Amino acid sequence: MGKTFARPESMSLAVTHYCPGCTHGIIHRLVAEVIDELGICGRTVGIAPVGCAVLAYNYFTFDFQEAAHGRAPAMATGIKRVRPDLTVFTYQGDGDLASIGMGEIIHAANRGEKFTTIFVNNAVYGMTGGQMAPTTMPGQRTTTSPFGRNVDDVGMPIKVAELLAALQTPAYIVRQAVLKPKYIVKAKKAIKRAFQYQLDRKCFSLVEIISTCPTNWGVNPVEAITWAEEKMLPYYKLGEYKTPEDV
Amino acid sequence: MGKTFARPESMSLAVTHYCPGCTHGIIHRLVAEVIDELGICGRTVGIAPVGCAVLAYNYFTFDFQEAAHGRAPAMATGIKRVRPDLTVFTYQGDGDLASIGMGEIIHAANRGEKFTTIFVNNAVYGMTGGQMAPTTMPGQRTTTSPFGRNVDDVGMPIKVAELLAALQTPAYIVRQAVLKPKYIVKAKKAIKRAFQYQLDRKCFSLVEIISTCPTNWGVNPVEAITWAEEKMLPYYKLGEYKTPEDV
Amino acid sequence: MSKVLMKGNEAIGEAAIRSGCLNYFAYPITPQSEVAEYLARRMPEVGGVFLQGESEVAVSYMIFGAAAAGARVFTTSSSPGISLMSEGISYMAGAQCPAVFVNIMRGGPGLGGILPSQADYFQATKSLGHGDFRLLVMAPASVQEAVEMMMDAFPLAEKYRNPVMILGDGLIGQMMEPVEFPDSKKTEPLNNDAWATSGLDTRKSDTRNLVKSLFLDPEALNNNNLLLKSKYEQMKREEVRFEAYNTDSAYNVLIVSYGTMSRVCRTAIDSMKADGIEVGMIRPQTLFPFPEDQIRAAADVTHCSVVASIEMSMGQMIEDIERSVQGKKPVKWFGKCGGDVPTPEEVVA
Amino acid sequence: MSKVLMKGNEAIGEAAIRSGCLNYFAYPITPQSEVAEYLARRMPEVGGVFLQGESEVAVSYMIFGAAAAGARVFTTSSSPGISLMSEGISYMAGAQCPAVFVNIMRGGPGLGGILPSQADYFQATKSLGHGDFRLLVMAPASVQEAVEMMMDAFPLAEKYRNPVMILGDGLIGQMMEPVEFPDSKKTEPLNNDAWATSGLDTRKSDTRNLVKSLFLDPEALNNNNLLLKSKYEQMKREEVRFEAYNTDSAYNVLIVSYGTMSRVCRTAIDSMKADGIEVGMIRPQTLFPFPEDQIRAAADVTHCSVVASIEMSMGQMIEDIERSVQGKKPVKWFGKCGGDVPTPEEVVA
Amino acid sequence: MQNEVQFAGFGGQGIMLIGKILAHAAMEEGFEVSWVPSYGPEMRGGTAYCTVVISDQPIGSPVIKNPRHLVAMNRPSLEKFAPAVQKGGIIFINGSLISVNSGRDDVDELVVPVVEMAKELGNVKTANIIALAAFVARSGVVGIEALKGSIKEEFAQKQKLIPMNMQAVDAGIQAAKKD
Amino acid sequence: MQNEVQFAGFGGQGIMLIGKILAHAAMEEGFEVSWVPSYGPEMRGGTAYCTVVISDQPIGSPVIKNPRHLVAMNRPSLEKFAPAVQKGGIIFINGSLISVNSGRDDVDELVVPVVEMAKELGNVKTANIIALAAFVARSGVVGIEALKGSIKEEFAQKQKLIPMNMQAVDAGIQAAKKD
Amino acid sequence: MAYVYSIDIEYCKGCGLCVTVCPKKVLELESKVSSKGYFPAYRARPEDCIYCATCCRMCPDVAITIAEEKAA
Amino acid sequence: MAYVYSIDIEYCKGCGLCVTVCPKKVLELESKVSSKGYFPAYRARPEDCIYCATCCRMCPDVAITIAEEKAA
Ligand SMILES: Cc1ncc(C[n+]2csc(CCOP(=O)(O)OP(=O)(O)O)c2C)c(N)n1
Ligand SMILES: Cc1ncc(C[n+]2csc(CCOP(=O)(O)OP(=O)(O)O)c2C)c(N)n1
Ligand code: SF4
Ligand code: SF4
Ligand code: SF4
Ligand code: SF4
Ligand code: SF4
Ligand code: SF4
Ligand SMILES: [Mg+2]
Ligand SMILES: [Mg+2]
Repeated sequence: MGKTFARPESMSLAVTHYCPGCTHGIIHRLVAEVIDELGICGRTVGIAPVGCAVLAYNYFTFDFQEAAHGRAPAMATGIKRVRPDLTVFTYQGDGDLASIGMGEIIHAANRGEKFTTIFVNNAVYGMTGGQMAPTTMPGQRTTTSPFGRNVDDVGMPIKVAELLAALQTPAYIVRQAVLKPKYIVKAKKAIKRAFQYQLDRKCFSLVEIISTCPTNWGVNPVEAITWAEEKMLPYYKLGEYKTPEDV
Repeated sequence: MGKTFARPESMSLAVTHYCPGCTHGIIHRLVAEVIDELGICGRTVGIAPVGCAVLAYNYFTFDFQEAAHGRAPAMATGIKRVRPDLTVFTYQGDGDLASIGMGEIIHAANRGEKFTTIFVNNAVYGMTGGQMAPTTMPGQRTTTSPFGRNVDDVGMPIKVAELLAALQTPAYIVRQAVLKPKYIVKAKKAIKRAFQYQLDRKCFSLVEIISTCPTNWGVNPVEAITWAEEKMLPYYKLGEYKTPEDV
Repeated sequence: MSKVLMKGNEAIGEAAIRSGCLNYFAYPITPQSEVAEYLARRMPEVGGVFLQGESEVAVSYMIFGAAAAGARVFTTSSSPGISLMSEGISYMAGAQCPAVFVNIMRGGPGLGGILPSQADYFQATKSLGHGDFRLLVMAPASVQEAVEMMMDAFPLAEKYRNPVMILGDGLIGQMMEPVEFPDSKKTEPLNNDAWATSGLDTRKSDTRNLVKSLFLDPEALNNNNLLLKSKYEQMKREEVRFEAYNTDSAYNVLIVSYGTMSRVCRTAIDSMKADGIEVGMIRPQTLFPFPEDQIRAAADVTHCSVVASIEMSMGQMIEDIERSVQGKKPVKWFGKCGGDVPTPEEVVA
Repeated sequence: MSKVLMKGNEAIGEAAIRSGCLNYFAYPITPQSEVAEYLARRMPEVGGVFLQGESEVAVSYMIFGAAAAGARVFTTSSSPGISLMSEGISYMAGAQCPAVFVNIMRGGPGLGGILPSQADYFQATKSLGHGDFRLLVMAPASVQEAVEMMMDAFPLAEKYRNPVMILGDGLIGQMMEPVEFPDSKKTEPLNNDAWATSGLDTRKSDTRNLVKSLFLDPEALNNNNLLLKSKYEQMKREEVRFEAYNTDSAYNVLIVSYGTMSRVCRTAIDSMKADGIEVGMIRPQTLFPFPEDQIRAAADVTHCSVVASIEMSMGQMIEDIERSVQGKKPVKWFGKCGGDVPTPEEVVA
Repeated sequence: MQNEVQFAGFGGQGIMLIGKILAHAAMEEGFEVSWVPSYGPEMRGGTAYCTVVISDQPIGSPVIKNPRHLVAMNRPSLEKFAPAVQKGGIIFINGSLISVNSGRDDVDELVVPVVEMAKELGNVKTANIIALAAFVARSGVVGIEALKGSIKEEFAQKQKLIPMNMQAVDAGIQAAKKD
Repeated sequence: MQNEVQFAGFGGQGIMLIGKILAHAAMEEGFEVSWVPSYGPEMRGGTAYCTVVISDQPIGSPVIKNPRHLVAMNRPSLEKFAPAVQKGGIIFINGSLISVNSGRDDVDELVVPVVEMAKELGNVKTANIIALAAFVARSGVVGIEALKGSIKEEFAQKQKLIPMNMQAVDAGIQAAKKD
Repeated sequence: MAYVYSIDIEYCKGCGLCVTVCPKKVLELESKVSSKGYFPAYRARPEDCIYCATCCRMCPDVAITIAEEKAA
Repeated sequence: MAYVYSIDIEYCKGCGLCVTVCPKKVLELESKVSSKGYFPAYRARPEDCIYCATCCRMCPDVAITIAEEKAA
């Protein structure tokens, strides 16, 4: 029994600027598929981060805003407050969301802003050339941790999903991955559920996605997948951390 | 069996600018007592926040810096990194630490910076005239939540101790109160332990202290104590949330 | 409409509502927190949006997001808070988003003091953030003028698709004076289908809209900057506002002063006139665009021998006056910058 | 010492170390991230401090804390990151704390582009934050000059107890050129026992030190501002630096240009000279204090008929030139602001 | 003609409110007015000052160094502001808390024990209104009717308090006559 | 005398490195040099350019619109930069990836199949060094000894690679002679 | 051992917190306002005082001290 | 049902992820570089392909599509 497969309509025809094997592309496609399936392309506003996905707007067909580094959740708040009828999502990297943008994501989540965040955790600052991120693994070498992340000096990697789940306001918080088709299927389900909560005006929703950056990890795309599975998944456990029904 | 009681040496002779019955004064005294007992007055640097405690430096006898609103943890990081031999503490209100300064406190805690934070939670912005804080209780009226904090609109109060305890880096995180002598005794023990961890170069330490703001709560000092005990303590549970030995 | 006695901060909040702006995001800071406190009550009454953001940085991006989605929106803050908005304001100017920012200035630098000041003149007029851009800056001298400038600010922001700033000192916010809200200044937002990210479904155009300030191609960035420059040139041609006082006399001294300070100068001018000394004044109502030509002309008359910049700062506007006067007359500075407003007596001296 | 070929960003990092500054806090941003990458390796070798902060806002306060505790310290960033530091820089100026801030400018406003630009001139020279204060701003035109200015920056910051800024464009950071690190520029930090919060035990004085910028009493705040003003006046007297090029010719046009742009102008001047056209140039090496008198003098000679401000911005330095020239000669602007550096050919045209 | 009145006391005495009521009354009488508070950390320290400027011309400087009149509700305020009052002005002194006088012989001094009077009326909180009424009666900066109208408007949400405050006004007027 | 060399290709071809080696060699010969990279998002897009300016005078503009020489390592680069090269300059073409020529008859065109040659030497990664050596041999912008010295210094941390790279230099020199 | 108990009127702001925590109900607030505008605390029943220092611990203004009486 | 499988050379960046996930080992990378500098993927053994779309799901560049063959 075969299957057909086509580019989702919410996705533009542009060739992405991402490096070969970079999983940003997979995540883009999942978002577009979900938006198509929910039929909300005409009332969606995406927010591009500052990071490798800074040009994300080139790859979708709906309205987009471009945030400053880390501030996408504040922009999304601004939109949703004045236009609750729009569907809004932020697309953010780990440097963007977990470093400079920590205050904004925590407060948006805590206020229960009714937007969705797609959080791409690739354990590094991709765009600027591979500096250490708050999510960089212990011992991982980056351009600003050339001897490997020293947890005695700069602490442990931040588990964003767990951290946000520790807030009291109801929310949908989940971590998935796009390292293999089996994960990709689950990631898509999580994204869809996240958007659905938004459409139901229920709660803030965030999907953390374990991702790769072959270029800055200094490995090829296939090795990157292996590294992420072996090193990241045991620390960043996949699964739902919170649902609004929990509380 | 009587006891003697005198003003601690690390405390200056100045009359504070705090309102009658404001518990900031009690917390100041506890900090000064601990510093006296540890004999570290000569190598301590305090950091005053922007909030009612902005003039805290007037009430101590050791070196002090004044931070911008919310940024005390970054300043403390700067000092400790260049002068690890100094004992550094930040003294911050809930607007300061949990609203504008959320990013800074999370990252300092997560890096495991070896300083101590005294976090005064009085459920309101005292200094600026009683606006809503992230810690304001559900239904609590403030000048910017004149109909009471609506949790459907702005979310639940942030439990800072629990949130920071959700990070992976070892730390000492505790919540106490200064509402009655019995709490005050425990609060002092917690403060002393927090400084001791710093002196041992062990970890970041934070003592959250449930406090009052009679002026902006619109009640007298005695009523304020009762309100805090009845309304805040059930939500902000006292106790140790994390010790470095935990991990 | 009859007059009501209102505090400047409250009047500013009400003026926004009366001019059709029902969206407000802000973070508390003295001496302007009353705007938020007022709107926390008022916005629910008129079905508007009131949200206290977690910081001024966040607020600037809430404003950006809301404006980019096509809403009329404004915020208020004071000096340190405005500094924190500087990245966001630069982004909005680059992305051509209209909004109104009110700065009720306090003493600086740093934490400074909370009393009135005019020390953010440079920041407001030259560089509220990185890159080549300008704000249209209006400086009210009374509560009534604050109201009128607020009501004008929204259509101006939309005309230029550029942030507009109302620059007042602490007194403008704290003082109570009688005010009227002219119905004639109520306006409808301009149609923004062509650029706002309002969702494809809810507007006529069927091309998607993109609000951004990134132009990786140097040619494109240069073009964006030229476009911005042309807007600022247009402002210089069309939006200069000023008031002249006692300039029909044979003044020996020309004062340039704005905001509350200019009222003090007016009293001083009156009292000097009583003593037989003639002093003229140009009061810029827009600080950018600056009334350069008017000041040059007023300085260039023969009976004028010196121009005085009177500011509650250590000398900022004086640089624009020097540029305007082009060496034709000496330019002197008088000011104070601690929160005390210089008194007419000091100005005279 | 022999020359080494180094990238500007790395040379800046090394220059700091060679001048005795072993403390660095920063947040990555193109086009200056190599400073951090270089120092992440180098600081451990020399026993110094390297820390990547969580944001530029936080970094500015790490710098503040470290400087206030008496350490030599610096950071590097680029335009949007510098905007985020503006509150902190204002605090440091108000509290009189020395430190060095390097801005390797990129295109703006907003996210802009990452290519070279000089569009943060106003921000650096007029108002990096709220309130009355200034930075001492130096603008290198080569990697070697960046090194030398870096090494001078620390003692200057300490002399004035004021932040110093090195303002370079993206090329200064990205370019490789041969450099030497003059041993003679290595300095010892000034004794700061009188004010730094270094802990009572570790210094001679037995009064405690307090670093703050809050002055609730208007008189005290005014005095602090007068003190700051007097420092800036002293800078104007003692620290102006500039370079004149071809000003001994009978130039018809006087160019004012700085940084990389001035090198392009030099090539253009040479090529025009070959064609028999004489053009002179003043290159400000300090942007604040600005070489006002020197430019006025150079413009005032009879053979000079026009002054040209040549900038990679939409016209910012031109305002300081206009002020300096005092209407004696017309002042024109030529510039580009997208990331492309104008070529000598374009300058000639 | 311009009148400036400096009100001063400590927090909780209702200083800002009586300044506002006066400004409002003057506005209703068709004058230009400015009410300028002191604000800031003094709040916490406990002092409260405001200045009301009333004029038949657009008001120039709202910042007044030498006010025409002073209403001093506590001693530090009297000591701080009395020397600045213009010759011929009125200095109102809250006799309940201030046992000294202004030391000026070129002004019209009016001492009223407003706290005791307010207690007699049954509500200590009306002391400020008594003071204002006494000052207004003596100075005539606004008419009594305008004053009463303005007080009524101020308490429009708390109708119950109006009669008590009207009594306070009358008491103030009487006191001004007596002194 | 001033020489400007534009190097261009895609990321991973070692473009930046050979520019740097040339600049270094020139510096060691006592020249003034500037090495100017293109940087930015092209990185991700895959292009890599740099310009080296070598002069016996302090270098004015490091930004060069019409370079004297071009080393083009892929076709888009050749197309982009060839028209700008000064008359009489050298255009080096990586013959392994570029099947066309510059279309200029006023320059000295040098086509070398560096990838195949590198493969022959046993390490595809030396293609860039072959190209550089060939260009240097043909242009004489620096001496061969300085070039070799500079390469040795570049690989100082990876001594093992030096012999291979020296062979690459020789191969490049040979190729420059042949073409 | 004899103790000297004192409430410093310069510091006391009359908040009343000491009054509520005293286990022996020793303390009360003055009924007359001080020059600072406060109604300070005083020991209404000093004879009941057990010098437990509970009041001291609670006082936000460190207005209360207890010292050992010095032998004269 | 018949399917049309195609890998668009304009999109494929030769990352090889599709190759590793194909359950039938159908895919390989070209050995010749494209004009874009990549070695694109192709179906080395199309006959083994079961049109499961696993490769499509994995491809970061949406280079692979599978369509139903249209009746001619
Ligand atoms: C205020 C500011 N600081 C820094 C930068 C530079 N910057 C751009 S992207 C980036 C990091 C992006 O990393 P991440 O968010 O993890 O995204 P990725 O590229 O890995 O997808 C940084 C630091 C900036 N543009 N603005
Ligand atoms: C950047 C900036 N934003 C806002 C303010 C104004 N401000 C001063 S104190 C304060 C809130 C203080 O509340 P909190 O931290 O809870 O301290 P408390 O006064 O309650 O002790 C605010 C918003 C400021 N000084 N700086
Ligand atoms: S640098 Fe990393 S995250 Fe960015 S496009 Fe390349 S692989 Fe993806
Ligand atoms: S306002 Fe509140 S927190 Fe501030 S001093 Fe008064 S009681 Fe204390
Ligand atoms: S607790 Fe202290 S300040 Fe309060 S009433 Fe008692 S002695 Fe006075
Ligand atoms: S010492 Fe104890 S008994 Fe005496 S007044 Fe204080 S609390 Fe009461
Ligand atoms: S459709 Fe399935 S079998 Fe066919 S190539 Fe793709 S993964 Fe392999
Ligand atoms: S996964 Fe896509 S881009 Fe990668 S090799 Fe396969 S078809 Fe090409
Ligand atoms: Mg990342
Ligand atoms: Mg608080």
